[in-house]
Amino acid sequence: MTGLLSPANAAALAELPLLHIVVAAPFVAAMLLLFINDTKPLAVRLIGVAGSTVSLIASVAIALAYDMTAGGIQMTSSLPLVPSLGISLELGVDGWGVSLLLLTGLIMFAGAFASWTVKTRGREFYLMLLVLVTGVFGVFVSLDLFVFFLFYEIAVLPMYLLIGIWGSSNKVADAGPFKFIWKLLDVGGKEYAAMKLTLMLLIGSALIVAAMIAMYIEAGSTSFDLRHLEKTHFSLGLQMWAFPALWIGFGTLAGIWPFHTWSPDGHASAPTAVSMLHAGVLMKLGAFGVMRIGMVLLPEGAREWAWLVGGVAAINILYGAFAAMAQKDLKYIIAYSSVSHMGVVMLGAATLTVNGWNGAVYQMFAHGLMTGLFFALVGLIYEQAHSRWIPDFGGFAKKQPFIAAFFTLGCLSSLGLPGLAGFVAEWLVFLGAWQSAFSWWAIVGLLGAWITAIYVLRATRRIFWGPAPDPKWTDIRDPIGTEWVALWLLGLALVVFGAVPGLVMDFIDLTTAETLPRVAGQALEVLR
Amino acid sequence: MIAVNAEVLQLLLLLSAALFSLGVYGVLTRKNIIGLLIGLELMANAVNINLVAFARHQGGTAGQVFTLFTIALTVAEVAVGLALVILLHRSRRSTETDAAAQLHG
Amino acid sequence: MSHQTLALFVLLSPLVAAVVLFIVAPLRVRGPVSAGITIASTAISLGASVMLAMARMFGQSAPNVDIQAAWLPGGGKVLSTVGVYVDPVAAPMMVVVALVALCVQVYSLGYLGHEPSRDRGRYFAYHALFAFSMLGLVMAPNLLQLFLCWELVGLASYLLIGYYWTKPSAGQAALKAFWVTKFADMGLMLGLMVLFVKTGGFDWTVPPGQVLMTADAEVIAGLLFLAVVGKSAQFPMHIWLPDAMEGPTPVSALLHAATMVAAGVYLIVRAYPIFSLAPTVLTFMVYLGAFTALFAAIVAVFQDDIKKVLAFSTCSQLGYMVAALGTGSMVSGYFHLTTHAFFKALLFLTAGSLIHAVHSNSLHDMGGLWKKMKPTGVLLIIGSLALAGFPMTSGFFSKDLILEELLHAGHIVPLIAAIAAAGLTAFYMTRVVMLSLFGAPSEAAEHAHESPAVMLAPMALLGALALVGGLLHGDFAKMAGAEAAFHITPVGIIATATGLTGIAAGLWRFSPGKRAAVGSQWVSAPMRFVTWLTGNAPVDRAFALFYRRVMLTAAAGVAWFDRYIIDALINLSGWAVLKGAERFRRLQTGRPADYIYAVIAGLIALTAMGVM
Amino acid sequence: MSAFDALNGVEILAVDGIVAVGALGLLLADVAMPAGNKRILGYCTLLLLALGFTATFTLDLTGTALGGAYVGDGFAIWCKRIFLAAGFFGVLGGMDETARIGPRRQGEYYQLLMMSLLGMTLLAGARDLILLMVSFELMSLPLYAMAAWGGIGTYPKRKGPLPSMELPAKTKWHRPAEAGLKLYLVGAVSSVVALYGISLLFGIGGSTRFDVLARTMNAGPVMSLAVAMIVGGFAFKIGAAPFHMWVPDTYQGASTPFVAFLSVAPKAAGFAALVQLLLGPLAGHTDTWMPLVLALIIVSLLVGNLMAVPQQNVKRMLGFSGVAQMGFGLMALLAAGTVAHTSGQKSEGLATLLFFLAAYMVANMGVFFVIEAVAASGRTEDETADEKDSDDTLAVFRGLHARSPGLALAGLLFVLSLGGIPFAIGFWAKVWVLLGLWTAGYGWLVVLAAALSAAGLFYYLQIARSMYMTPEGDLPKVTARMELGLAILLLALLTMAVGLFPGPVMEAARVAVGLG
Repeated sequence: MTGLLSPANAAALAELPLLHIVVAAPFVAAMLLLFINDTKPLAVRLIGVAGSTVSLIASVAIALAYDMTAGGIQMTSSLPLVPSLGISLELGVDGWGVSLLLLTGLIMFAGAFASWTVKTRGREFYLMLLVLVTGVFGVFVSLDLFVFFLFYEIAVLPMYLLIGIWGSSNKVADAGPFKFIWKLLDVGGKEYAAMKLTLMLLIGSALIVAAMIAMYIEAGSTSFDLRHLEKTHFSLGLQMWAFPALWIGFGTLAGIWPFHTWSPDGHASAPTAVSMLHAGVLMKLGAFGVMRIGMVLLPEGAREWAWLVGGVAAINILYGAFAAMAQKDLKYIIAYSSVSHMGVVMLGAATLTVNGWNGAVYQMFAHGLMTGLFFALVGLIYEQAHSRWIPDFGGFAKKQPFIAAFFTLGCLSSLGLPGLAGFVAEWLVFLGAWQSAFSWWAIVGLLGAWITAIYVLRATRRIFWGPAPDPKWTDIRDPIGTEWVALWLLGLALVVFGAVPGLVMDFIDLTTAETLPRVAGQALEVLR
Repeated sequence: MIAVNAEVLQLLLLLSAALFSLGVYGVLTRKNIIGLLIGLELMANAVNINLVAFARHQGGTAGQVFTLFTIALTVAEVAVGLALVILLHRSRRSTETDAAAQLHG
Repeated sequence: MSHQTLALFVLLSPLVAAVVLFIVAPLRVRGPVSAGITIASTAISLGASVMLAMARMFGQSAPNVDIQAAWLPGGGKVLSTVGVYVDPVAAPMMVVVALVALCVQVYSLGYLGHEPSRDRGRYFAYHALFAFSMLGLVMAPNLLQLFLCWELVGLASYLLIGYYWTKPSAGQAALKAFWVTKFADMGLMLGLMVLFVKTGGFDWTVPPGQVLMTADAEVIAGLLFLAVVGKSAQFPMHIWLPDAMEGPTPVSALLHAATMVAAGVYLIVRAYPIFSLAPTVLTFMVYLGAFTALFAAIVAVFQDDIKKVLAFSTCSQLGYMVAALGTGSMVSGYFHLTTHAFFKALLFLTAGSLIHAVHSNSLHDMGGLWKKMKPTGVLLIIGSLALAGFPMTSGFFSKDLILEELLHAGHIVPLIAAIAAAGLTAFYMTRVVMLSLFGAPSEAAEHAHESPAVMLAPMALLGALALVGGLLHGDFAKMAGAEAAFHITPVGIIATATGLTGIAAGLWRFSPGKRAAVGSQWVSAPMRFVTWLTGNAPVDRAFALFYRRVMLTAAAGVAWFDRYIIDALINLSGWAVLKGAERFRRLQTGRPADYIYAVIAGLIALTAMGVM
Repeated sequence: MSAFDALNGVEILAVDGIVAVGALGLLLADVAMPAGNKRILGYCTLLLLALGFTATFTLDLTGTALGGAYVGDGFAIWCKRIFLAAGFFGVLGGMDETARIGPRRQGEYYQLLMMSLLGMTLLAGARDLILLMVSFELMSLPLYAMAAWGGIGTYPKRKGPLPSMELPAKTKWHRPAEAGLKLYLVGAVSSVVALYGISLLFGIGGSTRFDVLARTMNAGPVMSLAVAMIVGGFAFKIGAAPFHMWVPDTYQGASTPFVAFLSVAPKAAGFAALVQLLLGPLAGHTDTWMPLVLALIIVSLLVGNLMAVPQQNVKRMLGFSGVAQMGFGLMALLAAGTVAHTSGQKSEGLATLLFFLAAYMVANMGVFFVIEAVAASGRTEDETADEKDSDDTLAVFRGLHARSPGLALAGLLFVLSLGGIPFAIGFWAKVWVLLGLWTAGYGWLVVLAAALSAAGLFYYLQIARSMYMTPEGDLPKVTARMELGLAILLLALLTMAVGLFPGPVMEAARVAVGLG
C-alpha cells in the first residue's frame, strides 16, 4: 500500500489519532449499545457495523499513513496509567501491527455482517463482540507489555459468554471408557467448550504474568515499555525459563500441541462471527505474543528453544491435518485445520529467518482471512441445513453454487495454492524452515500442506459435489443480502493478497528486517 | 510476697501450660456448649497466670494491667457466648454443639 | 507494437478474461458471452505469441523480452519477481499453447453446445484461467513463477476434470489428479528451496560467479524431476491421467494431452542448465522415460475406452520426451513435445467427435463410422499416422530424432524399449482406427452423424500441423542453438520399419471381418497378466491402499489420540478436581466441634513448624 | 510528668472519636426514639461514617498518642478508610434488610456495627499489646452478636451430615444463630490462643510496647510458640485455612448485607493486626514467622479454590473464594516481610496489601449486595432472609440478564474483579501483589497463585453462567431497593473507575506506607 498517498498527505494522515480511533471505535460502539433497546435489532446491528467500519477505515488509514521509508514504530502516543510502576498506555504500530490491524479490521467488518442473523439477545452479542475486538486491536497497537497483557485478557474473556450463550453443542465421539467423565463435564456441550477454552487460556496467561513480572523486575522495575525492555539484555537464566513460559502461555491461544484441545471444541461450539474472530484473529494474538514478546524480548531464549518450538509446530501441522481428516463435523474440520495452520505460523517463527518470520506473520494474515471465510460459510450452511454432519451432505453445489465456489476458494488457500494468500505464507515459512538449522521442518510442512489438500478437497467433494442433494435439504440456498459481505470481502482479499502479497508483506518485511537481527544474531548473516 | 525468680517462673509457666492444655482438652471434648465455654475459661485463666507471673518476675505494672483487661475481655466474651447459647436453646431446645450443625459442606 | 507490449498482451489478455469471468457472475452464467470473452482473449494471445515467435524463430535477431516486477520482499531486498520472459525456448511453447487452446476452445463451442448455458459459462471461465496459467508457466522469468503457474494449471485441471461434478466418478478423478500431482509438486517446492539456499535465487541459470556443485545439482534436479513425474504422468504417478479422462474430451485434448501434462517436460527444458549438471538424474530420466513409454504403450493396447487408449498413449509419448531430455538433447525432447501437442490434440478432438456422435467412449459402441463421418475419419487417420511415426508426418521426424539421440548417448536398452514402444504405438492406433471407423457398426453408430463445422475446423487446422509440423525441425533446432538436420539413419529405418510392422499387424488383426476383435476377449491366455495391467490395477491399488491404510488410519488414530488421550487427560484433570472437591467438602462437616479441632490441629501444626 | 501527658496528641484519634461518640449517641438516640421510624438511625450512622471517612482526608491524623501506645501513620489511616467505607456500604446496602429483620431493634444493629468499627479503627494504630487485644476483642464481640441477628424460621426437612442431625420437617431452626455460634466458638478459641501467645511475647520482651519489644525480644522456642499462636489466632480472623472453617457456614447463615461487611472489614482489621505485630516488634524475626505465613498461603490457596468448586450456594462459594483471596493478602504480607528482613525498609508489599484490601472490599461487597438484591426480590414482605432456605443458591440468578440487566452487569463486573480480570480493580490488586511477591523472590508462588487464580474463574464464572446462560423461566423481574441499588452502583463505579485508572489509588497506597 505504499505510494498510494503522497508523503505529505500520509504525514498529515499520521497526525490523526488513528490508533486511538481503531481501538476506541468498537468500544464506543459497545458502550452505545448499552443504551439501545434490544427490541430494535436493526439499530443494534447498524451500530455494530458502524463500530467495525470505523475500525476498518482507520486500520486502512494507518496502513496508508505508515511511513515505509522511516520504518520502525510509528504514530506513538503515551498516557501514563500507573506511573509508580511505569505502566502507561503506550500506543504505536510497526509493520507487523499494521498488517494485523488490517486483518482484524477486515475480519471484524465481515463478522459484523455475519452476525446479522443472531436471533436472540443481539444487543449483548454485538456488545461482547465489540469488546472482544477492542482487546484485539489493543494488543496490536500496545507498546507497553502490561497494557498488551491487559488487552490480551480483554480479548480472551468475552469468549466465555459468547460461546456459552450463543453457541451450539456438538455431537462428539462416543465416550467409550470415559463415560463417567463425559457425563459429569457434558463433553461436547457449549458450556463445556466455553469453560474449557476460558480456563485453558487463562491458566496459560498465568505463565505470561510470571514471565512478564520477571522481565519487568530484571529490567529495573521502572517500565513495561517494550522499547525499554528491548534494550535490556536479560540474563540467560531468565531467558531460559521465561521464553518457554511465554511460549506456552501465548501458545495455548495459538493452539500449540498439546495445549490445543480447547480449540476444536471451542470453535465448533462458537457462533459464526465468534468463530471467525477467534480462529481468524484471536489465535493470532497468541502467535503474535510469542513472536513480539517472547522472541523479540528474549532472543537467547528463543534461540535456545527454537528446536522445541519448531518441533512442536511440526507436530501441530501433521497432527492437526490428520485429526481434521478424520472429522465428520464440518466445523471440527475447520477447527483442526486451524490447529494445523497455526503450526505453520509457529514453525515460521521458530525458524528465526527472514523468510520464516515474514511467512509466519503473513500466515497469520492469510489464515485469518481464510478461516474467517470458512467459518462464515459454515455458518451459512449450518443456518440453512441445521446440520454440520458431512455424511448427510452431498450435491449442495446445485443449490449453493456460490457457497461452493467460495468454499473451494478457501480450501485452495488452505492447501497453499499459488495466487491465494495461503501460498505466499506457507511457501515463505517452508523456505525459511529449509534455511534454518532444522531443514526437516520444511518437509513436514510440505507434507502437511499435501494432507491439507486431501482433507479439504475431500470435504468439498462430499458436501458440494455429487448427485442432486437429498430431498430433505429443500431449504438450502445461496446467500442473500448482507450474507454476501463476508464472502466477497474475505474471498477477494484472499485473492488480492495472494496475487499481490507486497501490499501487506512490505510492512511485515520492514519490521522483520528490523527485529530479526537481534533475535537471530549471526544466523542471519550466514543465510542471506 | 513471694519473689518470682526464674525457677518459680518456670513452675508457674508450666502450671499455666497445664491449665491451658486442660482447657483445650475441655474445648475439644465437651459436647455441651456450656462445658466448652468452661474450657475456654480455663484457657483464658492460663493466660492470666502467665501475665501475672511475668509481671511479678519482671516488675512493673503493665502485666497486671494487662491481666485486668484480659479478665474483662474473657467475661465479655463468655457473656456473648452465653447469649448465643440461649438463642440456640430457644430454637433447638438444646445446648449441644451438634445442635448447630446444619450448615455444612 | 514493441515486443514488450506483445508479451504482456499474451499473458494479460487471458488474465483479464479470467478475472472478469470469475468475478462478474452475470457474464459467467451466460455461456455464449463467457465463450466469446475467453476465445477472444486466447486469440489475442495467439496473435501476439505468433508475432513474438516469428521474430525469434526466423529472424534470429530479436532480443529476449524480460519484464519483471518485485513480488515478494525478503529482508529489505527482493526475494522474488514475477513477470514475462520470452526467449527462443519459450516462444514456440507459447504458440503451441495458445494455438491448441484456441482450437480446443472453438471446438468446445460445438462439443458442449447442448450443455446448460450456465455450465458452459463456467467451463470457459476455467479455460481462461488455464490459458493464463499455462502461458504464465511458459513465460515465467524464473522457476518460482513457473511453479506458481504450475500449481494453477493443476487447479484448472482439477476444475475441468470435475466439470461434470454431479458424477461421482468425475469428482473422484478430479481429486485423484490433484492429490497425486500435488504430492509430486512437493518435489518441485523442495527443489526450489534447495536451489534458493544454494544459489540465492530461483533462476534456472546459475548466477555468474557461482558454482553449483554436482551433488547439489543432482539433488535439485532430482527433486524437480519428482514433480515432472507427477505432472507428466511418468510411472508410477501416471495413475491419475487415465482417470482424468472423466473430464470433457476437449479438456483432455488441451490439458491432458497437449499442454498441461507437457509442462513437466517444459520444466526440464527450462531448467536444463541445472539438469545438465546432474548426470545421474539424466540417466535415470532416460530409463524411466523409456520404461514409461513401453509400459504405457503395452497398456494402451488393451483399452476399450478410446480416451483411455489416448491417455496411455500420452503417458507413453511423454516417456519419449523425458527419455530424450535425459540423453542430454534438449531439442529432440522439446520438438517432440510440440509435434505431440498437435497430433495428440488432434486425436483427442477426433475422438471427441466420435464420442459426440455415439455418446459413448467405448470402442464397442463405435464401428463403421467412416461411412458417416468422413472428415473426422480422415483426421483421425492423419493423427494416428503422425503418432505412429509414419514417414514424413510430424511424429516421424520428432520420434526419429529421439531414437537417434538415444543411440548417440549409448542407451541401448532404452532404445530397444523405445523402438518396441513405437511398434506398439502403431499397433494400438491402427486398432483404434480399424475398430472405430471400419469395424462392424454398433447400434449407436447407426445414428451417428458428422460433427458441425465449428468442431471440424480446429481439427483440420491441427491435422495440417500434424502432417507438416515436422518440417520445422531445422528451424526449431536453430532457435535452440543446435544444428539438427534430418538424416536417414539405421535407427530411423529400424524404427520406421517397426512402426509399419505395427500398422500392418493392426490391419491384419483388426480387419473388419474379425468381429471378435472388439473388446478384451481377443487377448489370448498368455496375455492375462498384461490384461491385468489394463485396469491400471497394481499401481492404482497400491496408491489406494496407501490412502486407506496409511492416511485414513493415521487420521483416525490421531483423532482418537486427540479425543481419548490428550483431551481426556484434560477432562480427567477437570473431573478429578470436581470429584476431589466433592469429597473434600465433606471435611466441612458442619459440627462446631470439628471446627475447633481444625483450629487446634492447625495451631499444633504451625507450632511444630515454628519450633522446628 | 503531668497526668495529662498521656493525652498529648490525642487529636489523632479524631476519627475513632467520631465513631465512638457516634456509637454512644446512637445508643442514646435509640432509647429516646419512638419505635416507628428507627430507620433514621441508619441514616445517622451513614452520616457519621461519611463524616469519619471525610475526616481521614481533611484532618492530619499522623502522630503519636496515648503515650506511644497509639500511632497514626499512613498505613493506619488507609486502614481506617477501608473500615469506614466498608461500614458505610454495609449500612447502606443492609438498611432494608436490617429494618426487615428487626424493625424495632435496628438501632442495636447500628450500635454494634459502630462498636465493631471502633475496635477496628483503634486496632489499625495500636502499638501496644494491651490496646491491640482490647481493640481486637472490641471488634470481634459485636460481630458475634450481629452474625446471629435474625428471626427464627421453620424449614423444610434438612439433611444433616449425620443421620442424628437430620432435622425433621418443619423444625424451627435459627440459621443466623448457628452462623453466630460457629463464628463465636472458633473465634473465641482463636482469640484466647492468640492471647496466650501475646502473654508469652510479653514475657519474653518484658513490655507491652511494640517499640520496646522490638528491642528486647530474643528468638527462641518460646518465641516460636508465641508467634505460632499469634499467627494462628489472627489467621482465624482473616479466615485463612485451616482456621477458615467458620467462614462458609457463617456466610451462608448470616444475613447477606452483614456478611458483605463481615467478609471485608474484619479481615482487613485482621491484616492490620498482623502487620502491626509481624512487621512491628517481630520485624526482626522474619525467619520465625515467614514460614508460617507461607504455609497459610499455600493451604489457603489450595483449600479455598478447591472447596469453592462444588458449591451451589453462592454465599458459601464466596466464602471459600474469600479464603483463597486471603492467600493473596498474606502474599503481600510475605513480600513486605521479606523486604523488611533483607533491607529493613518499608516496602511496596504493604502498599500492595492496602490496595488489595481495598479492591477486595469493593468487589466482594458488591457481589454480596447483588446477591442480596436478587434474593430480596424473591422474598415476600413478611418473610425474612433466613426463613427462605434457598434464596442464595446459584439458581436464584437464573436469567438475571433478562430480569435485571443492570444488576447482572454489575454482578459480572464484581465476579470478574474477584477473578482478576483486567480493567476491573481486582486485576490490578492481584497483579501488584504478585509483582511484589516476585521481587521478594517467590517466583514459584507467583506462578502457583496466578494459575490457581485463573482456575478459580471456574467457580466465579458459575455465577456469570447462571446469570447469562440459563433461561429465566418464570422468575420475576428484579429491582434493587434504592439504598441497596445505590450501594451497588457506587461499588460498580469504583470497580470500573479504579480498574481503568488505577494509578492515583495505587500511588496513594504507596504514599500511605511511606514510599513515593
